[in-house]
Amino acid sequence: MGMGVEFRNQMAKRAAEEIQNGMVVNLGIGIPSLVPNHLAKETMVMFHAENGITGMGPSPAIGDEDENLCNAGGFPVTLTSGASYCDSAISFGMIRRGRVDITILGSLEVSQSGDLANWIVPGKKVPGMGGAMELAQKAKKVIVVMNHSDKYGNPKIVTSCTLPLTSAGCVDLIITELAVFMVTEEGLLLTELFTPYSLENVIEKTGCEFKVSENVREIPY
Amino acid sequence: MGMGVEFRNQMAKRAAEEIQNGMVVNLGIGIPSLVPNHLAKETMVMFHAENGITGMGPSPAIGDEDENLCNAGGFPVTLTSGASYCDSAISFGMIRRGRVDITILGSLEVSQSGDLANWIVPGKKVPGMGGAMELAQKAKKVIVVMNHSDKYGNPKIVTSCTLPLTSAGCVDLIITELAVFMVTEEGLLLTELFTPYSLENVIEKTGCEFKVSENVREIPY
Amino acid sequence: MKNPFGKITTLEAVMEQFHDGMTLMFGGFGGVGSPPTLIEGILNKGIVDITLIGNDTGFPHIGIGKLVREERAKKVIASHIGSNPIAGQLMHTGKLEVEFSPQGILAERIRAGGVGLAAFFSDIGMDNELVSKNKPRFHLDGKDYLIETALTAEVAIVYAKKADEYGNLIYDKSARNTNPLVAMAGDITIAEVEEIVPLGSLDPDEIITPGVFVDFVIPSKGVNWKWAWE
Amino acid sequence: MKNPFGKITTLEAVMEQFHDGMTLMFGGFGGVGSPPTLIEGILNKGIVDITLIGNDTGFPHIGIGKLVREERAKKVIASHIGSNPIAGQLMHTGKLEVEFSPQGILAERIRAGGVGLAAFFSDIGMDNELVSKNKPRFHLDGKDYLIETALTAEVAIVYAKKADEYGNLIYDKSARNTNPLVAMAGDITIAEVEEIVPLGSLDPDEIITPGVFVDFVIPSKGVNWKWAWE
Repeated sequence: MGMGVEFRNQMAKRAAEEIQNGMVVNLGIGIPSLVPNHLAKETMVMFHAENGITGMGPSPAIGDEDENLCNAGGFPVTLTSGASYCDSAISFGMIRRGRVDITILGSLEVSQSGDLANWIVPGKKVPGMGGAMELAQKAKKVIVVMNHSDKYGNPKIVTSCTLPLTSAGCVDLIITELAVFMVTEEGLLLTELFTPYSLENVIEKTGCEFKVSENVREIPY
Repeated sequence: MGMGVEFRNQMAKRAAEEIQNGMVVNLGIGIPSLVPNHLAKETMVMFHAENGITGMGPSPAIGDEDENLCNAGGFPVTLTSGASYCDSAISFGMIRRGRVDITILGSLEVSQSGDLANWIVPGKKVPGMGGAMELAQKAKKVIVVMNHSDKYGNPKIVTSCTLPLTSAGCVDLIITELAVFMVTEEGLLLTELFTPYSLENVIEKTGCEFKVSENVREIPY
Repeated sequence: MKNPFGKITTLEAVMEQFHDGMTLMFGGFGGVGSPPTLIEGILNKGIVDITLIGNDTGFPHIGIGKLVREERAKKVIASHIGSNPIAGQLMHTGKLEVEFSPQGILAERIRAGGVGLAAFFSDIGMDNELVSKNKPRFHLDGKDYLIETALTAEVAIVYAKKADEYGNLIYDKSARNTNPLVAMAGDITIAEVEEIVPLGSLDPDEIITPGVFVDFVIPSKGVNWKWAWE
Repeated sequence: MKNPFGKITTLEAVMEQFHDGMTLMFGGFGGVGSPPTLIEGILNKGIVDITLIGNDTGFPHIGIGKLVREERAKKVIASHIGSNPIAGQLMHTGKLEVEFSPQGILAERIRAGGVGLAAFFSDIGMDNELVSKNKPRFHLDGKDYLIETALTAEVAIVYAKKADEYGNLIYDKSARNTNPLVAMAGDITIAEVEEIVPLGSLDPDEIITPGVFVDFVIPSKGVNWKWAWE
């Protein structure tokens, strides 16, 4: 999308704040894959991959790839200490049993009630849901990290999703390059602003109403 | 039951004839456990235990028992070459998927249509079915090895079982100390006699009608 | 030993997880692979009215049979109680409710609970009243099936050969049996292990139960019963 | 190498198991862990109208994607076809029927087939038309579930690191993925392996797929595709 690396890193850094010691975390492709770079070294996290890895580490150096050690996208990874392999059924068993603490993923749209639409563009792209539905429905916390607007400048945070849903009411937290929103019973609550963006900037680019926290945290770029 | 060792061995030997090279075989307790003694050395068989062993070998010598290597009854066993462990769910997966070729088990009663009643004596003994139902329903071939009569002299092969069924119509072959019966669409067919027992002896001690093969094989004690 | 995930603890510390009236799932098959130290701890704590879920009731002095013998269970869900005559006596005198499930179906019910599935179809014991009583049926592709429901428990206790600091488990021989299934089915899972090893000591390909499913690890004091065959 | 169970064979010999119109299940996830030699053999044999069952359709030149690219499949049951644009094109032009199943549910459907269960309850994708369409529902304990049916296939092909002479399998790292599930779900299961070792060479505790589920073992000629990341 041509989004600058500083935006991507800011969003990933904010998402990393949600991760506590000992958590099991599943990362989607794109910006979420930058999250590990922003974790404190002493934080012990087990990164989970749907194909059956618990304890993924960083990408290997070029030339050190192992064709039999890849993430769910088919790209080479490494392991951290304490990692294990399992079959895909057990890997999703972890998800459905509620043992995955956080999933951080991208999205095409998110609604004010936390509906997630990130898997299909009818008539254009029908790639299949992969593991997105299980993660969206069953991870303990669902964090969406995405651009505030699509490539045409249309808001991706909307009153009601226009695209088919991956899962309804599943999103807990939305992080964009402009702001951070919590999904609450009463709709979206803006809790943080990435300055120099202002509340007015966010209102202008958001496709739905939202409340604003009494204490908005400002995070400078 | 005070049945002599020669009878027990004769029945086990006959049951062993059913086992072909490469088969997966589950043995019940009692007489079935004698079957391996009667297999040709060159026959490669994988003995299956419900608790998760494929490839059980003979009992260990006294003093060589391993408390973590036991059969489904909790008694020590050994392994053969090529053995493997699995959890109990996969062990029963083998049974339900039809990968267990033969189960050889004892019974309280068998009916002329192959109904098996081997797990419960109402008001007296209700130990639970264990894995008997799965084995009876799903093993490719079910062989019952049992005394022809109970300890009161009553026939155990009957028109219709008086005890609660383990599984209906599941038995393929009945081996007693007197004779061998195939369960066919038309009822029981006596195919073999353990001489010196005669057909008259068998008729007298059997609680249902049965047909007699045109070529009864006589197996001497 | 380091403890970066805070999972390595003591028998004394995990005892707070056990309380009267709880559901307790246990690994093991005929006593083999049941956690002796945890069972002794539960026995000593004196808790009662337990609903026990596991393959069988062991022997009176072996495995979970000890809790049954001391009348700590109000109900047991198992495939077999034959090796523990006390269980049978308690059942007949109405002191113990017993729900029988065919062995492989029980294993699958525990696994289903462990992997977050609610129920599955079974054709085992369709015609048997004890198995089929009160179970809904479903007709699919010309055949009837029983609906067998998943089982979970407030606490699951398992016995393993080794755990690392994350609670990754490997089992010893046929003592594996129901343990990997039970380990997934506990809301809280406690593993009693023969040996605790540093993170990274276990081959990732050999780990049977990922530590994801394990909340606490305690060292075993070893088997404290004489086996039936001894 | 001895062959006491007659399971060790050649690519040429197992090719008789593949025929037009068959159901074929394959192990692998994004091409990783899919059996290259068997896929090449099937491609060369020229069979058509295959119903493919597996996690995804690989990439056009990687894994099962090769068969899809050559239009050998009439139907595919998968969770994802996004990495193989040809699959999407064939779907849109009506040349390929695609049944999508959520990834973990697909894995469970394959496992259910593999362990002889007919169906299970799922609450994944209840409100999604693509997932829930035409599936029966069942109300249990106050909640609705979809009935997800088991999957089996005439032939299942898997990729493993080592097999012994009985067909016991161990896998390599994340190339395990769906392979142990697929190995159970074939009416006939063929394992392509990097190495065949004598009976007794594998530690019984480390075997992932017991040879009970494996009918034939053939040696792999090695991966014959360039990875997407290369």
